[in-house]
Amino acid sequence: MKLIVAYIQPERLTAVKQSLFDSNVTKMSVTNALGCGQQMGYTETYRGATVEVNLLKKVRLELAVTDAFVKPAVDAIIKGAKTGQIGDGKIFVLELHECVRIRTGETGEAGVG
Amino acid sequence: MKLIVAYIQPERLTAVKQSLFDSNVTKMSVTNALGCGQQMGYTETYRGATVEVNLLKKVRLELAVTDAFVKPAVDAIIKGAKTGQIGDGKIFVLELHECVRIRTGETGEAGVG
Amino acid sequence: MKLIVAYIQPERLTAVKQSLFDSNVTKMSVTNALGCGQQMGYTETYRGATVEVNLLKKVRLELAVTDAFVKPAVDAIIKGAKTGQIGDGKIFVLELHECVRIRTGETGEAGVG
Amino acid sequence: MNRGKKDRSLTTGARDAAAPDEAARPGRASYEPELSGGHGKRWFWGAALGLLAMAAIAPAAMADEVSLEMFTINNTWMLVATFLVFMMHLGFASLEAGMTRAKNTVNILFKNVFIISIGILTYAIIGFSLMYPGEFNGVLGWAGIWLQPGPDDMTAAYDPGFTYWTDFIFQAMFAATAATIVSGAVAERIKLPAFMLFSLIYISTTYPIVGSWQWGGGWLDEGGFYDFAGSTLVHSAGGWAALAGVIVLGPRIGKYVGNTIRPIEGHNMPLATIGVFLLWLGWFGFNGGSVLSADPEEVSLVFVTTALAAAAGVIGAMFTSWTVQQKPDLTMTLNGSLAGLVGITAGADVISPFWAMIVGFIAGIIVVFSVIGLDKAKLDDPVGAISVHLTCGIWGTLAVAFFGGGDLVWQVIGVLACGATYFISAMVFFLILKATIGIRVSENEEIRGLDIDEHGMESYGGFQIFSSR
Amino acid sequence: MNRGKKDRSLTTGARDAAAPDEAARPGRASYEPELSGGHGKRWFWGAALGLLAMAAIAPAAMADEVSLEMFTINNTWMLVATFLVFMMHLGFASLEAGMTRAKNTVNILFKNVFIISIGILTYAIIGFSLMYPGEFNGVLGWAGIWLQPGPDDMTAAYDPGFTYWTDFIFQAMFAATAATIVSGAVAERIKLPAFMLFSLIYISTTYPIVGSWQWGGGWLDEGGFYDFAGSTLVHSAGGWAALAGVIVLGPRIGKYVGNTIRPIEGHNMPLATIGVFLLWLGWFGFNGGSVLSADPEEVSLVFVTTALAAAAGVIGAMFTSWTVQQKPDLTMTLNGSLAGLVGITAGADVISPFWAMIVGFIAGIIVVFSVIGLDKAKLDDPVGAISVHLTCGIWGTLAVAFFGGGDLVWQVIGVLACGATYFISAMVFFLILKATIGIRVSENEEIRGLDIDEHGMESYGGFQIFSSR
Amino acid sequence: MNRGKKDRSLTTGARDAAAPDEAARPGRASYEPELSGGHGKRWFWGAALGLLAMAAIAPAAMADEVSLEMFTINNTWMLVATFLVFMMHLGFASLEAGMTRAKNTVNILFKNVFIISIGILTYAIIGFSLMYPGEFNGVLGWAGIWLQPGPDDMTAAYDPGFTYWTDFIFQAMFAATAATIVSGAVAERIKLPAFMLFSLIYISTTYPIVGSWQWGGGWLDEGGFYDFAGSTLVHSAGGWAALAGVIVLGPRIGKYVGNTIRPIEGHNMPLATIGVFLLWLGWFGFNGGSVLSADPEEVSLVFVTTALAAAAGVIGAMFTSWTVQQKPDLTMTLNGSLAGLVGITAGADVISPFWAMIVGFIAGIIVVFSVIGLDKAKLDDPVGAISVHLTCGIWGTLAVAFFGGGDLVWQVIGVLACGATYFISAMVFFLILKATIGIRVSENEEIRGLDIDEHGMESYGGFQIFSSR
Ligand SMILES: Nc1ncnc2c1ncn2[C@@H]1O[C@H](COP(=O)(O)OP(=O)(O)O)[C@@H](O)[C@H]1O
Ligand SMILES: Nc1ncnc2c1ncn2[C@@H]1O[C@H](COP(=O)(O)OP(=O)(O)O)[C@@H](O)[C@H]1O
Ligand SMILES: Nc1ncnc2c1ncn2[C@@H]1O[C@H](COP(=O)(O)OP(=O)(O)O)[C@@H](O)[C@H]1O
Repeated sequence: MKLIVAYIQPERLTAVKQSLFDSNVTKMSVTNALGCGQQMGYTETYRGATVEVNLLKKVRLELAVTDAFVKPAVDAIIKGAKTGQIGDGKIFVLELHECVRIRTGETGEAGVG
Repeated sequence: MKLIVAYIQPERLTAVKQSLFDSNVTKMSVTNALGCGQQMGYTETYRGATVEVNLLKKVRLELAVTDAFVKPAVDAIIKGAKTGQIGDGKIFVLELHECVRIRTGETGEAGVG
Repeated sequence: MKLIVAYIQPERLTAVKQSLFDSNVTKMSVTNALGCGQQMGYTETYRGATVEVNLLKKVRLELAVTDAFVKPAVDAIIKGAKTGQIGDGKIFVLELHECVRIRTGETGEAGVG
Repeated sequence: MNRGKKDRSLTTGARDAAAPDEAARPGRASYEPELSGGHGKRWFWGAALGLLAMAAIAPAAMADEVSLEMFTINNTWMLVATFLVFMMHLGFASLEAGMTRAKNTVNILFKNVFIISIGILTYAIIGFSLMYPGEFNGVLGWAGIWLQPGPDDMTAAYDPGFTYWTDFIFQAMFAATAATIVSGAVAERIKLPAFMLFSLIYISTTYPIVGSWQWGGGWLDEGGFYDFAGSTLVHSAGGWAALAGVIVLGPRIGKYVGNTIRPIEGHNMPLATIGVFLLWLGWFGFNGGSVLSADPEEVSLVFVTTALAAAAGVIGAMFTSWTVQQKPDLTMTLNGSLAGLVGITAGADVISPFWAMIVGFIAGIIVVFSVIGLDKAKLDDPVGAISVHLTCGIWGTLAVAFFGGGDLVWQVIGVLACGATYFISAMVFFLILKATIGIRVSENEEIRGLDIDEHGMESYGGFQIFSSR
Repeated sequence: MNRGKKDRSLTTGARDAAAPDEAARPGRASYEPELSGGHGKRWFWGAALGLLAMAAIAPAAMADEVSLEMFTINNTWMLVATFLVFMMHLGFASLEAGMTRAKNTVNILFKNVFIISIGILTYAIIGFSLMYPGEFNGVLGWAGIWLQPGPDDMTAAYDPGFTYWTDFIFQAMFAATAATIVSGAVAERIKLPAFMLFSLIYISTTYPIVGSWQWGGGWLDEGGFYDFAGSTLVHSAGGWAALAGVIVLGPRIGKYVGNTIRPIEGHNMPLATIGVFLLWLGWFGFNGGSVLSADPEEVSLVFVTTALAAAAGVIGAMFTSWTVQQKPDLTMTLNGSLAGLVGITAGADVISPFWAMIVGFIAGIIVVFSVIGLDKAKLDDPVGAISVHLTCGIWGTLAVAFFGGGDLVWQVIGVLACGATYFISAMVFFLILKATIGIRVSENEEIRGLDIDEHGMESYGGFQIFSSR
Repeated sequence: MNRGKKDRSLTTGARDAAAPDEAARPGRASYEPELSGGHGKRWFWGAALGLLAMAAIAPAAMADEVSLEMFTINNTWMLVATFLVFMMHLGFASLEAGMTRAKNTVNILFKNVFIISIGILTYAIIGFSLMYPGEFNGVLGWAGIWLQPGPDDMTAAYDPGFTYWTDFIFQAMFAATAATIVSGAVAERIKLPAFMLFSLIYISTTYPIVGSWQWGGGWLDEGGFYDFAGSTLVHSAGGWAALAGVIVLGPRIGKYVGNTIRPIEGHNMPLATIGVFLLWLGWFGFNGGSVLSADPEEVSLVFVTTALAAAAGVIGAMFTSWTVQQKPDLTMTLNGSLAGLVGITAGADVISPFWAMIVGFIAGIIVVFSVIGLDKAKLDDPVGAISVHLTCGIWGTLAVAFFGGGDLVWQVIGVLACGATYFISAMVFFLILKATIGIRVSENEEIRGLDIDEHGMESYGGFQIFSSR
């Protein structure tokens, strides 16, 4: 099993969700994040002083998937998130040691799905 | 060492915290998340148009524990979070490579506690 | 590759970011978190009743780095975050299995940077 | 026709001549209790300071027939007071929304928008006729459905202080207040339709009928009860119903766990503060308009007593909460200003500024203990409506006897008679609703918030709201 | 000099004698249509209830020359009305900000602060002179640049109801309203400079010129059109321009995807509710001040009709949205109160309270269908400005004929003539701006929010705002 | 008794006859400077436009003894002005809360609720007596503890414009304003008890004593200083104390790092905007009420000058910030409207509308540079209170000499004498408090926010607020 963590542009979330659904990945968790990457930030001014903002709003996705689903899931995220512009985001894949469904106590691959 | 990530219903947080404390797991981090799982969403209507909401409010817990504490911690989370209804949540266990306490620089199991 | 997760005091974020930049780690993601650790909480009172608050505001950093950068990154975080007081925070290092840049599809170490 | 608001039977000689609403109101038994004791008390402060002062002051007497100019200014002031009382509804909406959780905000706002609207409409249809039936048996009267101005009702012949239309709209703004008070106390758990039906019934029957006993010239008024602007008639009307509602509904999930009280914090303190300031503002119209004319002395006195009581209420509640809770609680302090305002409402025109300050200060102390006491009794009132409007409403009504020359016996009779009627009728309505359509939302709905289930929307779309309660 | 606002050509006999603005306004052709049919309809409810009532009521007649006291009270009321209308601008700011997304809030607030300011300034420079040019050809007149009070213009010789300064400032508050209405409809996508230029031009030319046709005593007024406080002259002025803006701009990104409507939820319902309450408050001045004196009967009648229409609008919209959407939508209900208010604005002084309630109720129903209908037509109006101010503005103008004795033909002529002028001129201005400086922000800017790109700041610094749209 | 507010020694011939407060005020040396130069300047615009106009306008003269009707309308207007000024306190609360961080919001709201309350109470106890002592040596007088109305003080014999009670309550609302201004400048770092003590002392001693020099008929008034509604007496009173507080406290942690300014953004722009609109609203009462009667010409002129100055201030600040900062800054624009309002306050009744616009426009420009300049000097004023109330208060006071016929020498004397007294006394109070109970919260508390440590609660319970500063 793997845990996929992806940072994407907020406005691509709907598209990513759709393309994950199309790939039969229907379970995921989403968090609000701020990202600092290759994408340049912008400058705010407030009452005459300027402030550099380089933490931009991103969405963080977390998906636990069985190994078979890693490739489809990554591809689906790319499909939904890619615009070709800097700031499109990153995907990280981690080894997932165990997974438990709280309601039933099922573990392992049964817990993921 | 392991890193436990758990998604639970927000209103169960107090109970989960309590049962973790009872199991001597007193360190944790909590984040706000939105989850999309087996649980059905709901429909909002706004000014005559409807919108399907399937990202539901969840709480994300992150706990770094020594291997000995994995089982007690997982059990405690289940104890606090389980209601038997869909949406109760999931627990993910990841391998934790290293842990550092910033204040003292302690690493490994000493850092976790 | 490793995924570094760090919890720090919110007001240290600017300093941590600066010291990471100084160490040539310029990519990171930041999330809002609540932490429960060694640091004591505080008591709120509301309309005559008291409530113990032990989830304190923290900032969660997530950095994917190549193995060579783990040490510099951890040191930089410590440099920026350490005040010597309880609550300074923790750093967790996880094994990172894969990394993909969405825009280009680059993977592995190329994707991280 | 001789309906019209608020026969004032408790005025000092000083203002008798000037008060046009008194002199010119036809068909009113002119009952003037000898206020010897009261007088002494009332001017005590002045005497203490070596002043005999005001008792001797009398502005140029107004004739029964006021000039068109005077009628116009009186009427204009009454309309200003009307829009000030209208603003109180935004005050209530803001305060209630601010002191509850974000997940129930749409519901609360909706209820407040609904109440002011249905309040005005039902008052036009039946309320005004029930409350000001003209000559009646003193207990229950009826002037007919919908508004019915008579031939002279737009002139000073109706009342030297206002036209028939003004009379109605000013009173209509009051009527809705009673139900709004309930709204805060039962918030976060009552079913929307149940609340809507309750308000509809309560403000179109109980409120105007009890109101007629005093302001309509009924038996309480005849007896000697005094309630200038409604500590009992308006505020306790809401407070008693709130109490009934809270008892029938039970507390919010998670408020009382075993024997500990787990505070459920309001989500928006600026909103709550805006609410309180607007209520205070509105009270200048609520009390100031209850003079029923623009009489310079009386209206300005009412402004002073109102402001001093509110200010002293803030200070009283602040010190009390600082002492009891260790820290000065903003919400208690906000309640303190409302407590002072409710406290002075019954006697704003007959209590001197100095004693008004004392009345407000005591109200500020009372309200803090009342909030804590109700919590101890596991009566869950998210916004403190019962403490502010009922507890301090009673205090204010009695204070007229202590500091304003009222008759203590009649003040107690008034409190009890009105209170019993309000409470019992509210209880009956709530219990009937509980037995029929149900009054409490499901546990799931309560946890998720009423906004989503009752209205299908969120109050702060896009904001991250983190709540584990 | 005989400029001055709003010649009223539609008054009942009852009020003729009392209305000082009528009698004392010099240089006005005194056109009094025989309102036989209208009269019948207007008092129908009264008759139905067995009352002949008010038509016979007449307060003591005011002479051409009012007393200094009466002049002072009239003027004071007009200034009170002025600050109430001023408050409407905060109402609009709050409502618009609340019903759009957090990322565009600074922009919306900025626009509203700008509009009230530029509105007052341009009205001083040219607007007042264009709108109230005195004797003119009935289509286009001009009294000269900047304010020009004449020798007697601070006394009742100017107008028994107000001084020249009062006249100007009351009217100036109205003028800015028209542009503010547009602001909400074009929100979240229009370029700031384009919007600023548009408002500047529109409120300094189109608005006052069309206004002069009626309130300046021009051809519409001469003909027999009736628009008491501006359902057409103010509200539809904003509504038509909003429609033009929405057409030229197109919908916000993500609102219409294929054939589905994806609601873009407002970010702050308490703010929207505050806005609506403040607008309702302001309307007491908007309509009440349009009486142009403190005449007790007329102002109090206007308060009653205004409040009943608003209340009924809430109930109408509530039921409609509950039926159509299954759940009672707060924003629709809020729009309902505004719909009722816009609906009664044209006839607040000539429609009886009962029919005012009906007019408001119907407006509340209409507004819900209008919002849904515009969405179906892919006309994206984030706050419902077009539905409230244009749709209900038309309804209100026609309602004067149905329930207030107005001449249907002239009401239709007024709606069409003004509407065509407003719409075409707004369209032309928007198209010119589009062709020159551009009116729509870039896609990137729209997604990130106008606050950052146009103003370099955020509205809720420090808050986590999560939005994937 | 001849206390009473604001002897006006600077009026044009035009209004002399009409201003009842002038003519009927007993025991006042009637000092009427020859305003030849001023006159010329004041009417310059008029002349430029070919108008001789207003100087010749005179409403029907009011006798010393006004009619009861006139007294009633005057008094009613003063009470309306009173509640408008009351609203300014909500305005300040909202503005200050909106322009600071969420973690200090409860503290700010609390301070504002406290200030209005303690302001009214101390003004009743000693302030009114210090400020309007009647006949006195011109520097320090005292009319006795608590309110002491004399036998005729509720009639026109006291003042043709208002009763004693009205006089007090209107003035009391002003008094609290001065301390509220300080509140914003010292926000986010001052200890609650220190601030509370400071306000208490400052508004019960310094403010009324300096006030007596001018409005109490003291030496400044005798000399020839002119400050209509308090650019110096109220606004700079707050501004100087704010400056002293900011100097003694030092900047917030993280605001100035080395030589760079790190802006600390306000957390709620809608709240800040609500605040500014409410302040603007309140100013109609602040300036309009300072006429001290409902005199149609003067009050309406004041409405016009006030509105034009505020509007021009917005435009001035907008252009300036757009030029200097590249982008139009909402908070600067909001400050601009306040700047215009403070700027016109000293001369709202003697500066013509055209020049009022110019005064406001310049104030709007000044305020932006003042904010930036103070930041450069590392004087950390989170809300811009010093720039708005002190810088523009001075500008406004001087503007009376430039555009309103005031005597420049005396205007400068007034600014300096009052300024020195305000600043030195505030400095002394702050330094004593610093040396005794301490005035600055601990670093930990400042970082975590004052809400938790001083009040034990949060302003937005449940909201995710992300802040790394
Ligand atoms: N090494 C990293 N560690 C953690 N987060 C990262 C890393 N690289 C990128 N991110 C996240 O991904 C987001 C997009 O990164 P960016 O560099 O703009 O992507 P790209 O270079 O592919 O266009 C960033 O804002 C950040 O949140
Ligand atoms: N595979 C997964 N990857 C990431 N998060 C998940 C996954 N499965 C579940 N979750 C999280 O857990 C929450 C509860 O999931 P749900 O399917 O309703 O649980 P259950 O099926 O055990 O009742 C989801 O809302 C989501 O946040
Ligand atoms: N074992 C852990 N698992 C998850 N998060 C932790 C753990 N230990 C600490 N944290 C996070 O780090 C923050 C700081 O912890 P704290 O115990 O106060 O640090 P220290 O003991 O080094 O002073 C906590 O608030 C929490 O968010």
